Amino acid sequence: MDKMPKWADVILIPLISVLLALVVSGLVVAIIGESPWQAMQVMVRGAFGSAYGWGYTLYYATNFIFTGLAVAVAFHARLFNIGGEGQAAIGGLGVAIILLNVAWPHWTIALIAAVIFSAAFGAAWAAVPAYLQAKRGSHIVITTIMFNYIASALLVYLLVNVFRVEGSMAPESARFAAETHLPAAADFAGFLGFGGSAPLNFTFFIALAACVGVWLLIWRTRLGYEIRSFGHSETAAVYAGINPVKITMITMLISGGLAGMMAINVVMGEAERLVLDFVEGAGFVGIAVALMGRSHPVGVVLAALLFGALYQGGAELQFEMPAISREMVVVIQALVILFTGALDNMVRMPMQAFFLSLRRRREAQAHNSPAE
Amino acid sequence: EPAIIFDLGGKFDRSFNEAAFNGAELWASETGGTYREIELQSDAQREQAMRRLAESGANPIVMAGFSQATPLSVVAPDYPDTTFVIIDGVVDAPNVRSVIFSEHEGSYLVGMLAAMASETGTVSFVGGMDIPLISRFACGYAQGAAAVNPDVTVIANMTGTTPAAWNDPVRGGELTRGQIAQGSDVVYAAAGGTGLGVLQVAADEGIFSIGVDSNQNYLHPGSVLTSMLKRVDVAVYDAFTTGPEVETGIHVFGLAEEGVGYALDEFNAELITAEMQAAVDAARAQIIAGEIMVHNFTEDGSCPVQMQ
Amino acid sequence: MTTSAPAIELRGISKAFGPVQANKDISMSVARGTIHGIVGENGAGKSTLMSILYGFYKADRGEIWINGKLTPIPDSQAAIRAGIGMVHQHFKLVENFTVVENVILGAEDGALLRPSIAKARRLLTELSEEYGLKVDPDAIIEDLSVGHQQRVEILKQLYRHADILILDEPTGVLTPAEADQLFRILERLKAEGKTIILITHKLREIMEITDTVSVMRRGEMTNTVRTADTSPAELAEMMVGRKVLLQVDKTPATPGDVVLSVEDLRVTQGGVERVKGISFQIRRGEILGIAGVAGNGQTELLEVLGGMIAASGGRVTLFGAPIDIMGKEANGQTRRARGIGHVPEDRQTEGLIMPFEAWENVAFGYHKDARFNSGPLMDHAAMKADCVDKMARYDVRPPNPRLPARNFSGGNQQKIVVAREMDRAPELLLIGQPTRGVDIGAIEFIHKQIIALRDQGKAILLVSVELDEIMGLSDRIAVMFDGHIMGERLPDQTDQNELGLLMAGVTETEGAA
Amino acid sequence: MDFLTILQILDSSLRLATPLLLACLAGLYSERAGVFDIGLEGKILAAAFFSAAIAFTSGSVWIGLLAGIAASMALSGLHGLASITFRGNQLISGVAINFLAAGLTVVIAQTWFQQGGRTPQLSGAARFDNIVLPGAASRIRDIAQQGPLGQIYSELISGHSIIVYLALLIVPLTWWVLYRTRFGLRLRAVGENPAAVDTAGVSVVGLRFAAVLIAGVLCGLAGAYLATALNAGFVKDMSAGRGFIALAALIFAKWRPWYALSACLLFGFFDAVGNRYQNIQLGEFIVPVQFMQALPYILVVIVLAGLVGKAIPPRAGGEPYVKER
Ligand SMILES: Nc1ncnc2c1ncn2[C@@H]1O[C@H](COP(=O)(O)OP(=O)(O)OP(=O)(O)O)[C@@H](O)[C@H]1O
Ligand SMILES: Nc1ncnc2c1ncn2[C@@H]1O[C@H](COP(=O)(O)OP(=O)(O)OP(=O)(O)O)[C@@H](O)[C@H]1O
Ligand SMILES: [Mg+2]
Ligand SMILES: [Mg+2]
Repeated sequence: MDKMPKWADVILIPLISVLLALVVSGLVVAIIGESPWQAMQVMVRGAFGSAYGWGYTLYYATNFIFTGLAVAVAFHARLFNIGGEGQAAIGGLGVAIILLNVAWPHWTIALIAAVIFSAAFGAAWAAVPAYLQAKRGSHIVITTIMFNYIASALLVYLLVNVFRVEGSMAPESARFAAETHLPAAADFAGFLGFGGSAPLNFTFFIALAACVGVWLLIWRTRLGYEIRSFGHSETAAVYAGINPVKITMITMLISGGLAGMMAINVVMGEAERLVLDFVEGAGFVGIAVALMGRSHPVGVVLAALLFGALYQGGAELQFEMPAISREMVVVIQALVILFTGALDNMVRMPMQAFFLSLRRRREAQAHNSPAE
Repeated sequence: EPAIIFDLGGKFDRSFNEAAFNGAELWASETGGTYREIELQSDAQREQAMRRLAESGANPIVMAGFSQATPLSVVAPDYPDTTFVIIDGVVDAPNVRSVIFSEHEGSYLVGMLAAMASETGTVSFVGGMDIPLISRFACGYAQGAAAVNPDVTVIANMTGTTPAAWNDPVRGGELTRGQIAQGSDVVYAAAGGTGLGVLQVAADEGIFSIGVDSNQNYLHPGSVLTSMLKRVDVAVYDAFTTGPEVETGIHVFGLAEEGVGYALDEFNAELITAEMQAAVDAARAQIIAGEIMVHNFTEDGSCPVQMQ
Repeated sequence: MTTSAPAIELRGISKAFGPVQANKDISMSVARGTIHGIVGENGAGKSTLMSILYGFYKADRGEIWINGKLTPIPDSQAAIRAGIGMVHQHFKLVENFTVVENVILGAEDGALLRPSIAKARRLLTELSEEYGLKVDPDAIIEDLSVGHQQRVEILKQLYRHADILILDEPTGVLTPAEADQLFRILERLKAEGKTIILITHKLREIMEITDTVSVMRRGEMTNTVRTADTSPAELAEMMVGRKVLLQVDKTPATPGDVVLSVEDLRVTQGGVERVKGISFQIRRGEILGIAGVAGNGQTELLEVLGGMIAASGGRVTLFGAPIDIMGKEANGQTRRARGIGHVPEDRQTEGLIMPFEAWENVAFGYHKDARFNSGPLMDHAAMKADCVDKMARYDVRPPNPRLPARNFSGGNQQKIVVAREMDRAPELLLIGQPTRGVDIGAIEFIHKQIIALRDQGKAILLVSVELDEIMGLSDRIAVMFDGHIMGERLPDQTDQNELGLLMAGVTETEGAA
Repeated sequence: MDFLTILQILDSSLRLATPLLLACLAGLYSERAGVFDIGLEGKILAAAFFSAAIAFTSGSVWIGLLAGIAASMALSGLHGLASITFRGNQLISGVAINFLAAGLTVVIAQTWFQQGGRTPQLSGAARFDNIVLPGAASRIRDIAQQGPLGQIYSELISGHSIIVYLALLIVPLTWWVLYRTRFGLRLRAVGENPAAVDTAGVSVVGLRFAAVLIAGVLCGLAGAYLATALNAGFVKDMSAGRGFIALAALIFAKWRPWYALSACLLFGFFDAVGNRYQNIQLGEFIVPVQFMQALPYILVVIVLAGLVGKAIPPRAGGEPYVKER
């Protein structure tokens, strides 16, 4: 028998881990002399207290859904894609290229093009590390980190030397044409109170669609079956006639594509131009989101929502309680990764012991009662 | 309630943002009022910061830094009842006040001082991000130096091409070392936080340096020759004092408006001789009177004085 | 000295791994200067018990007495201090270190290496002269043969002055000749007064070299007897708890057309040629058994035929039509499409995905079949139905399709694999180590299934290291050694001795000479 | 380009290579023992902050140095706890540590100094001075007057902070420890086959913790050097990817100490050239500074691809040690 019921594994343990992360974060806040309780209130109110807050929370969550799915898909094939940051940046490049160079008649068509280009560019950026992993066994964690830095240098170069508008001082591209602007929350959900200021935009629905797509892919298709098989045991996959090179490549292309699509939300949906550093660490947040969400789309959505709220709440925190830096969000993120990822066993081992002893007791009772 | 957004580098950069901060603090201590502030941590946050303040009802909202211009041009129309003040940038909207400084004029004065203090006949400049705004500093500086010594050599280096260049003291220091090797004995830093590295190396190597934006003379007494003052503090103070009714449109602060100048205090009193002071003050008067025309780099993207 | 306390005495040792009780209240005592054997089925708890004695695991309960003194052994350091040395089933050598470095590791004389290395070098020369354990002190471990690596393991223990030597299945990877050499060394050590515990599955070895023998069954120590007073049959009965019939009922084969033909097959893996040009044929209604010590190319042979790895040369045909063994088509799915079933040697890392539930595993490798798919998506209902059906017919217990594979016992895991691979009545079945780690009941069941498939007129290639199994099931026996087929025999015209010689690479002519 | 400029670039290469070298050697100890460490970056950052903060408050750079080392070791301990004690994923633990350091340093700095997540400028005894070797000139203007040998001596060899000389000394020391001592033998063995070490009666956990803590000390030196010698104070994210460049150098060096020195000097040189020139004219081509910045990363990918000599990491690297059944 398993040492633990399944629900404990997929719900209880992540919950305890997140709780631990929050408690330690609270301790940090207390140590720097602020009230964790008040900080929590500010964050919750800031994230969910108004349509404005929701607008930002869901906007950030959209980013994290994409990057979280990207990490999750790769996790299923036991590939650790730390390259979401670079893949998203290059995805943004794809969006900018296609939106700046073609006169799009309507945003719907432009959006389709942006989806294709962002995904293709993100996938292309993942392709080299994937190929090196599959064919040459070069550790994908290291190569994707290296590719993050290369992407960042490339983007700076292009923004400064190619995209920068004549006469402008800022390293950013020209604005995209008005026809390509995506409907914002105010346009499609104004009745919920969203004003013009909320950056939440149509991309949110694409993110949700991506979740459904990933769920179908991983749990319903032959490809997903092969990805999961490969992730659990490479030798077994080979035995079953699954080609490891092919699976590694395809999985990383999908992963990179998903990360690249994050750029739609920021570059096309919000900034409406390509700006420097627009990814803002979302690629890394994806790691925390995937770990916390146990690599399942539903978990990813929930975790992305939590991190969206943390990011928006964190911005409010900095505003309302200037003594707490916005970097507190990074601390919380680090602790979530630490507890749900690296210190998983710290939570798991006592839980397993607990459920084991519970079962022993139940078995002992079952043993004794008929004798009575 | 007024509000201010500081650019990357933060309000304690001892330079540009700190000047803005000082203006806000001066207003607060004089009136006892409170103001809201946001220190930007990344480029991508600009819009959210502006919207956040506008949503919360702050008015006027002052923002420091040319990088705010593009996002502000998007945000300003969404909040027609809020007055925005942008320093170092121009945004064409009815509710925006754009404050521009004639940095070339102030730089001209410190360029003169540099050339007068130099023994080697070579002076240098370290800029932050390579943008026309900073070239305006460099060009004014070179013109001032050339006015004192027509044979002067001016070496100019930019730290980088992205906003990270405002906060890279190590690189600033390295550039300074290189300039010293080429003979420079006065270095002018117009580079935000990067300038701290420039001033440090200048002090270590025993040459003069010139600070920027705020008065930086106190940082290394005896080494900092002077500072090119840019009265961002005044611009902020004015906006805060006048409130939402502050006049919109483009406002240029030059020598005449006391928007730029050079710093003289107890830390550099011994470095600036009476003779130097007299020469500079005369030039100042001539510029205000229009007798000396200091060329503004941003007008045509070129500089009459050759720099290396 | 004869009346002195036993070298080792275990009292009431118990150890559980989660729900598995690996050792139950075990007591045992071994006299100084003797060789003590331990036998028992796979999973009986032998390795666990020895690991406890060596401080690798901590017992839940029980005491260890060494030379009449209560000696707690919380870690291997304590075991080493108590004079215990262990040669593990899997060697514990640092592959890219030299022999000397491996020998001194953990037993260095001081903080600096130079004196230790010099001393070790001297000692190694002495020891190798004394015991005939010749090994080059500066050789890198990965360049040594398995037999030599084992010598390094033993040298390690001698360098540490171990008085008590534990050997866990030392002969599993050795040729009979190497095993003989090892036993001569053990005899010498015993003559010097060292105490030896030997774990082995080979009853012949027990009879040949041990003084006393203990039998373990399901975590318990059921018997300890003097070797001279027992027999292999009696030991086997004690091991499994009932009389064992090692013979399988089967009718003589009636071979038909050639199904599989292999010509001059060569396989190179990691730069080493593992299969060196072998040829054979299998006909309908015939079982070809491949015997041999593990690591002589059988694994690669199976993997090439199963499409897991590519060959480097040769020709393979199925019903006369060539099979691509080197190019793009060389993979498990094309093989299955051609009617080849494959029960892999290692069910846990190859045949099953352990965290997958049974119903998902039942489609493994066949997941692209039309019956498991509807349109672009997989048909989970069909997969589950198929699983329920197979579980019933192959007696998988518990018959719960939602249970993850890892939660079935070894025998039932194997039944799931066998059900999947045999149920489609493949024209050719490749089957490796079909009963490794499987209990007697399941062995009988699986053997019957294999015979039944043969009787349907299918061809079967059986690879096993168990000679009994090979002898019992095969219609023809081929013996592999060092990538070659040393010869073919009919089971009723050969015996274990002859096969053993072939397995050691001794050909007929040499054997006769 | 004149001789003095070349010397200055080499001099600057050495200074910029020092934090890389220290972090690279830190990674070397950790990874040779089988514990992957992508948390070098975070440890450098934490050490940089605490050394600057304590140096400022205490006024002594030496106390600051100790504080930096302590901070870095605390993170090492966390890495050890996660990846050795609780057998967690070493890569994830490293990622978490990087974020933890990036966040905590700014949060604490903001509360402590209220200067937007930086420490005040350090000066005087709160900063490492450059050591001027006997007979060497210290100022560039004086050096320019000297002959070529004098320039090499004064510019390149003299005038570095003590940590630069210390880092250079640690290279042969590491080589000696690794290949000539019992500890080194065990360290290398535990990175290749922990089971062998375990059965030899040596504690795998103990060895790995020792390695990870040594890495902590070295990263502490790297961070303290960054904040109190190369710079004069802490600024947000001042490690600026150096931990990853060090990791890159480690792979480039194939986990060997002398190679590590060469790799770090090379990467330091790229950095120095990139600092000095925005664009580099190479004949017809203009090499943009961004290319120079990306060059170390590109080189590592090339090495990992096996295009120039395959880099084989310690075999047990990245895997937590679980006793086999
Ligand atoms: N580390 C472990 N964790 C969980 N279970 C274990 C572990 N080691 C052994 N077991 C279980 O304990 C039991 C006894 O295993 P052990 O390895 O001692 O058997 P053995 O007699 O040596 O078998 P074999 O002949 O196959 O080597 C088995 O059921 C095994 O699955
Ligand atoms: N790793 C594990 N996790 C959970 N349960 C396990 C694990 N290993 C074994 N079990 C359970 O423990 C029981 C005993 O397993 P074991 O492999 O020792 O069986 P066995 O008695 O040797 O049976 P068989 O002869 O069929 O191999 C099995 O019923 C199995 O469900
Ligand atoms: Mg065993
Ligand atoms: Mg079993």
